[in-house]
Amino acid sequence: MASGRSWNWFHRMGSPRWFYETTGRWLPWLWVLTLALMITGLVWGLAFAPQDAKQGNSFRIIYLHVPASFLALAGYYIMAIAGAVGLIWKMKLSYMVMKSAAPIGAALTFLALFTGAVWGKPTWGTYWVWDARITSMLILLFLYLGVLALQYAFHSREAGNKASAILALVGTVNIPIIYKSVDWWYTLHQPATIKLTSAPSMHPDMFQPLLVMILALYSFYALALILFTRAEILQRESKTGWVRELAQQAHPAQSAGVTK
Amino acid sequence: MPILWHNVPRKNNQIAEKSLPTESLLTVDELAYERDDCNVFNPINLVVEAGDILQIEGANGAGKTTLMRLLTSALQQTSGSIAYQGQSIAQCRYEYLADILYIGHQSGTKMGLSPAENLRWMSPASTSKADITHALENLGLAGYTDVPCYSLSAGQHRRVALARLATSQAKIWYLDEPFTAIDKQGVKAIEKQLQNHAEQGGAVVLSTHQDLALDTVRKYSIEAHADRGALQ
Amino acid sequence: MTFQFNSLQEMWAMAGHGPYVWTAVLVSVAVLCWLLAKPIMQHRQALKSIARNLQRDGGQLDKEQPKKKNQSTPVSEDNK
Amino acid sequence: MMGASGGFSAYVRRDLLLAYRRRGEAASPIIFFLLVSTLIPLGVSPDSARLAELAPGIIWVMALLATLLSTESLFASDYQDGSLEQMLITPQLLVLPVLGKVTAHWLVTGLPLTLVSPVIGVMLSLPTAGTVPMMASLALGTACLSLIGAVGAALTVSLRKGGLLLSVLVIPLYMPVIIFGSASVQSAIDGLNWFGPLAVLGAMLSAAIVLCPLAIAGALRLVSNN
Repeated sequence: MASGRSWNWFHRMGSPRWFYETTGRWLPWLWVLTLALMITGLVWGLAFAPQDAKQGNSFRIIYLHVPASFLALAGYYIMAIAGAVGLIWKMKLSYMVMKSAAPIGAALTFLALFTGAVWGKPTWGTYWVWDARITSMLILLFLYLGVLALQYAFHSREAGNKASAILALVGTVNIPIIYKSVDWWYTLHQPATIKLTSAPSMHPDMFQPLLVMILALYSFYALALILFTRAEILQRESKTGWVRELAQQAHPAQSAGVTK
Repeated sequence: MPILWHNVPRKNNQIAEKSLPTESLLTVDELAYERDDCNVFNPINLVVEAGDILQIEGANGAGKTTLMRLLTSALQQTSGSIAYQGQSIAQCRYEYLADILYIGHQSGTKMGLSPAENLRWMSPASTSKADITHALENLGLAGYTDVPCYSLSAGQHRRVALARLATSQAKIWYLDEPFTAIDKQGVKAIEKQLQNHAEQGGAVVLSTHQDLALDTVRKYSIEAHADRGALQ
Repeated sequence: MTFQFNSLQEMWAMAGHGPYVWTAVLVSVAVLCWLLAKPIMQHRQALKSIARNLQRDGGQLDKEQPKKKNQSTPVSEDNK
Repeated sequence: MMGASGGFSAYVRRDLLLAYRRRGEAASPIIFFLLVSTLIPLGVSPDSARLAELAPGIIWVMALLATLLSTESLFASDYQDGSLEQMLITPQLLVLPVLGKVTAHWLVTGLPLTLVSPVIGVMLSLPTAGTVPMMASLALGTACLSLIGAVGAALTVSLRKGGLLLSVLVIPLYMPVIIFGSASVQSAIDGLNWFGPLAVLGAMLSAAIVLCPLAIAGALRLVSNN
């Protein structure tokens, strides 16, 4: 069949071993890229970017807050898409990716909330304000926690995977609705607060390091996702020959007794 | 969207040569099911013809219930195929489901309904009231037809579910441990029903540890897969 | 692009916003590091425990494979 | 095995009959709704001006919790007695019985809540301008809540202690409903146009009617087996 060949790459990609070996080759580069971008962005943003006219130096938190929020949201979609691929094509690997994406996304959402709160104190005079974006972030955190909790609630790994994939999909459909509703709700109540500087109107000197930090977090996300997935692959594929060989190579001392 | 939960089982070309008679009611080929990457049982091959009574045997945990649920398409197999009259049940799903009857461990009777209401619910729409009363009386539930089910004993519950056999128009009956909590007389009455069904061209697949008093029973034993032993 | 502060001390203080900015930075770095350290630890532990299991089973790696294959052929086929 | 068990209306009728047989249990969300609303004046203040200000939000939050309370049992008894298994192998699209069950659930919880809400409105001194919008938004909104909650109930049906988890899964998804529900009441009280938020609620309901049964059916098929 003609379609058979063109789907080959797809099925090969679904093989955990293929993923493990390929990403193993990428990893060193990804580490270098992530660290380089992260250090550049942080130093540039914290020390060299000009300070904001209204907010002073506290505005520098934007270099952490915005990239984290970005990835927190994008991460949910990555998780949901991985779950959908798992449900439709019954691909084991994509469930592993989904499972790995959940803690990373939850941690980044927490980070976005935390940096937002710390930024709020000097800006608004309070750590917590029911601002539209912060409220949406909080809901996103709850969505992540739901997926995580559901994942581990089942004795059967498979049931946990399928359940959290469905939940992630339902959440994906809901996220735009939630964001729009919260936005609308916020304009309805209009509390008098200082509006945060939004990215497009930023001065280029401020915006460029932000761009670097966003790229840094994307790269970081890829790195973390790959690391989590590789660990997951080892745990799940522990009965296969190639993982056993890998373990023997890594710990020859421990398995030396085998040959005796 | 429905693609999400009806996948077409993978083709298995190893057995294709075994010229399967298309008139076989049910043909199961190399059926395997994995739960959390562990095979539940050794691959299953069986053929059920009209008039067969097939008893599935196997130790506790061998996967009898899993097999029943695969056969009724409540679960999706990992590999292998199930064909109904020569056609994969994934393709003729609704046709197949209309022709089967399944009574599982939990019988599906509602506590809040009376035996008559329960049977009404589980029987074809054309079943008359007299048929329902008759079916219940046949299984020794005369006088109980209109009391709520929660006042009945476990055995009586089972009987309510098994009364479906009398009203059913299904060709294949799948009975998972049908005799649990049923007394000797009840077992006899049900065995007779199974025999009648088989003689009329139906088929019965049942799992039970009891020896049936019927002489036409074929047996098929399933074994837990080595994967699962390795786990423990 | 110029260094915005006169000294490192000044940068640390950030004109009074230092505590906020540096808390955000430290917590962020900690969380990000944790996200990288956790899978690496898991990875290591998984390899170790697999190797340990192999040793415990004493060469099961070689014995088990063919045995499994035998068992997976259909054992009981009593149709007809 | 088609028979009486097939179809949407058969499931609605059966679940209504079952709820009627267990009236006490079926009424508990309504009683909960009434009881909690007596706590509010005790906990906040009996001052009617303050109550009136909070009433739209409070009534909506309580209606949401009352619905959530009853959602857990939506598929639980069917799962335990095996009729869920039978439902999965009826020769028809699974979304029909699913939608039937959710409809019955709404008729047993959402609709009575809507009908009782004017009483609570009076108790919490909700301005009279808010009564009709409140009933309209509750009628639409609780239907959304039933549908969304059913997804959570289906996902957790095979878990022994699914109740708490269910609320973790479902409450974030409830948020748009409560925003627009209470907003329509609030706008009516403020003399603004309250059809806007109500229309959004209606749009959400129609989307939920289309999408939720698919998710519920998928969840029941894939998860309840394990």
